[in-house]
Amino acid sequence: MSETGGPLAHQFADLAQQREASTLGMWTFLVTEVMFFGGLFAGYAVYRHAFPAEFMAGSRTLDVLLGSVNTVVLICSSLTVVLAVHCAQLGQTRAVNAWIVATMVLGAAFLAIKLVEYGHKWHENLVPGPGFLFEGANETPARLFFGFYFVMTGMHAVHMVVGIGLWAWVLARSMRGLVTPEHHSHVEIVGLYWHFVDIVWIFLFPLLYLLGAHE
Amino acid sequence: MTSQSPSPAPAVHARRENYLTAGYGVKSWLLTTDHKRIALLYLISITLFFMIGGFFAVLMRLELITPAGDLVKAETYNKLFTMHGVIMVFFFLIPSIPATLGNFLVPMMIGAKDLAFPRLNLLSWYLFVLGGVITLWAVISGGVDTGWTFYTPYSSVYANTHVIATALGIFIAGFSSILTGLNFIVTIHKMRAPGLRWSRLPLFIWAMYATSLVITLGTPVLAITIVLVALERLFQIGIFDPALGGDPVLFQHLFWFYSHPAVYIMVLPSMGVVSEIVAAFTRKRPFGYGFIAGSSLAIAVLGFLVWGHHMFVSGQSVYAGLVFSLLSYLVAIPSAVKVFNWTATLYKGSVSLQTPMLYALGFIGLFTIGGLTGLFLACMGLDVHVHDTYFVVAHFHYIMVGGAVMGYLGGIHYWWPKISGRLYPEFLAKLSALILFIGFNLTFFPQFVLGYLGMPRRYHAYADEFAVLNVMSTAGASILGAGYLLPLAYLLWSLKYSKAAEPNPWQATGLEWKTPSPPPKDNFEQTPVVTHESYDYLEGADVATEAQVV
Amino acid sequence: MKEGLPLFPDAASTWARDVDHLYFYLLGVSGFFALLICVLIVVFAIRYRRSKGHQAVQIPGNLPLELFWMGVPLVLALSMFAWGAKLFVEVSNPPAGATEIHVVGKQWMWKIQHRGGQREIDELHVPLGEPVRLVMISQDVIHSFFVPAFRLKRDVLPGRYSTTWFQATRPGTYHLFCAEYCGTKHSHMVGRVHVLEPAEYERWLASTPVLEGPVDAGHRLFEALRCDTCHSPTSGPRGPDLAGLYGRQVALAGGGTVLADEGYLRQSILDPHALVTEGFEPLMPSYAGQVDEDQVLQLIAYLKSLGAAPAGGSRR
Amino acid sequence: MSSRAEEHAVPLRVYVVVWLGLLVLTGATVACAQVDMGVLGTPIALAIAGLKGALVVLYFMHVRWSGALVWVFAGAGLVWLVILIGFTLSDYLTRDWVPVYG
Ligand code: HEA
Ligand code: HEA
Ligand code: HEC
Ligand code: CUA
Ligand SMILES: [Cu+2]
Repeated sequence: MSETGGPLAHQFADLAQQREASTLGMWTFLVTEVMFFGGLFAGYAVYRHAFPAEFMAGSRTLDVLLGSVNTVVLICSSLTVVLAVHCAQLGQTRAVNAWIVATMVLGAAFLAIKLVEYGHKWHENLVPGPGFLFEGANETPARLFFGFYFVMTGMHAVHMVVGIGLWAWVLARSMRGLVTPEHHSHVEIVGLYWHFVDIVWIFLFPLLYLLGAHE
Repeated sequence: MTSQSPSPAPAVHARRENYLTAGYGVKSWLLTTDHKRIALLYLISITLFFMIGGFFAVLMRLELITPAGDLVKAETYNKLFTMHGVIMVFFFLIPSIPATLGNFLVPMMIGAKDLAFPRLNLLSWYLFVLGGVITLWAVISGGVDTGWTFYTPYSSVYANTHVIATALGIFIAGFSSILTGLNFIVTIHKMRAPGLRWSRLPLFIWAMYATSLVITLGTPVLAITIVLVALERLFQIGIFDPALGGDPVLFQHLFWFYSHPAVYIMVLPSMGVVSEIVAAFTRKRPFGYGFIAGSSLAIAVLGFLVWGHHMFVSGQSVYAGLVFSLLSYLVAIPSAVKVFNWTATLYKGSVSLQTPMLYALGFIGLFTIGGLTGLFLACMGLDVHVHDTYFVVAHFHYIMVGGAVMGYLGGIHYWWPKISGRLYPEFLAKLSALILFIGFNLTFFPQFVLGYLGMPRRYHAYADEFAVLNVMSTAGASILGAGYLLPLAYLLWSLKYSKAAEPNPWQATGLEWKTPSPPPKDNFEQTPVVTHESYDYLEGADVATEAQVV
Repeated sequence: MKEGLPLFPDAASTWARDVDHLYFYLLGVSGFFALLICVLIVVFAIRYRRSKGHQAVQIPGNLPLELFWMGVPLVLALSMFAWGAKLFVEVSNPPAGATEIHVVGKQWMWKIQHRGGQREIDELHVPLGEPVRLVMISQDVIHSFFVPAFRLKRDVLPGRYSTTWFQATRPGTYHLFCAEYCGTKHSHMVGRVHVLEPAEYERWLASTPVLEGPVDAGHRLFEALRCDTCHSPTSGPRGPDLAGLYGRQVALAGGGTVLADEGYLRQSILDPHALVTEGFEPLMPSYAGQVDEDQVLQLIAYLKSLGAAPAGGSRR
Repeated sequence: MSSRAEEHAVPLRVYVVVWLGLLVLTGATVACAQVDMGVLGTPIALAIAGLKGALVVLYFMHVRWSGALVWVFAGAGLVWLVILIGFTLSDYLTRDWVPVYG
């Protein structure tokens, strides 16, 4: 929400009103995000119900280890985010910067691991499209599983990229000394966004990776 | 609402600085963050889209004069109704009232200087324009022929027209719409003037709030659905393609999850406008204020539970159909509440039939007919017959053109003095309202008959026995088209030649009437403090002299 | 089919009559409310028009009145729901023993096959007074089978059978439309339904040349595709016995059962691994791509004809 | 609103405990997945995910210390998600219910 620009924008009566407005704005935005991913989860539920075996088989090809590592990475990045917010409340600008950088590094690590996984799937011909090949279970429904895998994790990754960009913007402001105990709502609202993206992954992980882990 | 702010400036002050004169030049408009200027930017853009959509409608009606498909080719006709539907829905009616009157009035009615996020508001307009330009590019470079509903697998596999470009345009416009809704929600929650409790809010604000809820909760699902169709076209994922194991009916679920609530995005704002107009032109507090306000929220919430009524014969399970049908009937009740309360407001009022009121009464009548025919469609046994016939076409034009567009025009007339600082010519305005009413009914009433006779929609050529009714419909459409050109002409004319408007030409209540016409840049000289409920038309208060209004 | 200015469609099926009654009920109720609102508006607007010395009376509201005008429409609405739902459930459940006709929709024609093997395109001959059940599928996009005189409509989906039924009550020729937009020539995907007296219908059946009935065609396919290597009394335990399969509950390998209807048979042929029968290995190859929808329907007709007889032997 | 969350300075300890909890739950869900629990597998995985999500929402996103409005908004997201998925599934789960006569 770029509206938190100057200390007090003209349309607001005071800083408290401004801060409340931007927080509520972000929450509203997150609700729209819930519904955006909700469409994918609904589709997933329908086909998971229709083709349990193939979804299981598709899930088995995913790398549980990399997935788990990524889950941990994201959870850690959520911790660095709350620490950044915490330090912002206390006015410790340098610590804020450090935690933001840490968050961005963790985010980048997540994306890097994701890319490695995508690379594997590409080599295994598991990317839906003309070259798709799947042994072991019915190919057609299995393709659906990979369709969901790529679209869901892909949309999630796009959100991560946006999040990293937002952190870069917050970092730039913070370095210019614009993050103060009185006025740090952009740290907070970008934080809210980041946590949301984390939660999406918390659900994607079991639904995609852990389905077939026991076999 | 009475406010303790200084008494309104007298009309002589119309010459002094206002939002229109606060800056000149293209840049002062294209980079403005003033909600009132953004409202005007939207007004111009959507009028343009309405003309384009209307132009396609005229071509369709011309084709349908004769049963044979002789004027345009089938391919062309299919593109015409698709682009007509896409443009009218996504680029005209959904943004219509929220982005123009809503943008202009929401801050003013709640005593705020602007929306909570003015730059986001401007961004929303740019997104709208970008989405519109992409869609228009698709139209010009060959068009798209899937119907506005984009049913799969036709749209995802078989159509070879510009599906992806159109989808992208709608996707972007969707974000514009989400940003507007988000802005309104936050503004209404956080920016109300001191003393303006929820129970004192104007009904228009209630309607905008309900609309915004629907926008923010529904539009994202449309966005992801469109993305899936595009991905399906690009990568053959198979989610909606039966040849690849997918289910085309899933697309319909996701599409209607948004698009049924979207019909309430289109009509709720008009309902808000009508509530304001009916109060002002009867000089009465609306009968059952709480019920009208609450029914807006009820419609917004219940509206999300009925989408399957578009899919009774689609292969959806009978049991799901039963649930959706039942819930569709429940959502009719809050609409009924509104209609009855408006009518009751007229009772013992001081009714003045000026142009905005004519539109409002027109809305009530036509919306009632449109809504009642919705009951036919929600009835499973009947829908088997009338589904995808002209009965449906007539139903939604009655609500969207007879209802929503009439409400929009009523609102434009009602607030025109506030927006432009000028009065519109009353006689011409009444005349064109009458022309529109007649033209409208002549266009769309025969379509109910056609529908029950069994004429399917989206037909470029049809059986001979439908000819006479189609000719009537086309005749009506010509009257309707001409009727739309009139307001365009005289409203533009009034900008230069008409009398300057006073702050409160209708003697209405509401904060927007307490500030000069046109309002100053920050809306109010001083933040108003509200001490009364809205619509305190006191009994015995001086009755407006109609002579004041030309 | 008439000329001029018809205002009401022919009614030529049992269900059409039912739908029309419901329609009149809704017309009555909505006519009443539309009139009520319009009359009240006009009367109030005139009676209480603004004039000197006349003032508005402020009435904030009236709770009993609000409840009244929520309650009455609610009751009426529920009655509409119940009536409509009842009819819909009826049209969703064909009576046993209905004559079965196969319909394949494709851009942009209706292909019809009768039980005796008679085929037609964009024409459908049906007997008067006998229930007819349609089993429909599309080869490409979604179409919708619509006969206004029967008040009957049902989407025809790719990849899945949809069924509906009717019983004609008046001889004549009626429109058949495609009601779901399906591409360029959607408006030309039209045809005619001929309702014939039973005797005449028999004549029509007899006089229409039949190359091969669907059961025989299916039998031929069954052998040509070598289905019998696994599905015959002599093939041993490789594949399940298909005799008497139709209409039975089949136990699945993954647990649970499924009704062996047309949709299940179709899936077993095109996508055999989706639902594997208990006690068997998923050995069966998919025949997707080798048979078109017409042929799948023929195979199914053959499988249905097997009844309780041993697989491989035609009953006819 | 979050303003209240600031007034209410959350001790760092809380964050660290929640973080540890999330890690433990991640381990738990991976561990559970190694065992075949039949139909219960997915509900258990979803329950753990829900718990983790709730921890993030309540503590990291400060909803625990926020006003009613934020609760309502977060709740609305959840309710509408249930509507979307629930009503869609209501079609798919009941499609086989209609008996087909031959
Ligand atoms: C603004 C737009 C708008 C609005 C408000 C509505 C409102 C309603 N609509 Fe409509 N509808 C559309 C726009 C709209 N619709 C569009 C665009 C389509 C077609 C889409 C496409 O396929 O392209 C459509 C299609 C559509 C269908 C699917 C038809 C089909 O394809 O087969 C159905 C089925 O149930 C339906 C029902 C209803 C109902 C029950 C209402 C209710 O909300 C109406 C409630 C109002 C009243 C009932 C009137 C006031 C009440 C009284 C005066 C009291 C008396 C009342 C009783 C006795 C109950 N609509
Ligand atoms: C907001 C929504 C909206 C609006 C305002 C309109 C307005 C009109 N619509 Fe539209 N319509 C839809 C939404 C809307 N429609 C939708 C969603 C569909 C379904 C599409 C689909 O199936 O996918 C549809 C489909 C549709 C059909 C069915 C096509 C088919 O199924 O084959 C028809 C047919 O008559 C029609 C007619 C009209 C007419 C005559 C108007 C008139 O009110 C328009 C009048 C406006 C003007 C005429 C423009 C102003 C004047 C000029 C530009 C000057 C030139 C004109 C003259 C000189 C006469 N519409
Ligand atoms: C290689 C052997 C093989 C061939 C060839 C074969 N099938 Fe099968 N079929 C099987 C097996 C094994 C099963 C049981 C496992 C399953 O359901 O997939 C089966 C199951 C079926 C079923 C479901 C039966 C039930 O009890 O649920 C049908 C119907 C069927 N086959 C029809 C056909 C038809 C029609 C053909 C030819 C076009 C065919 N099969 C060719 C091996 C075969
Ligand atoms: Cu087939 Cu329309
Ligand atoms: Cu609807």
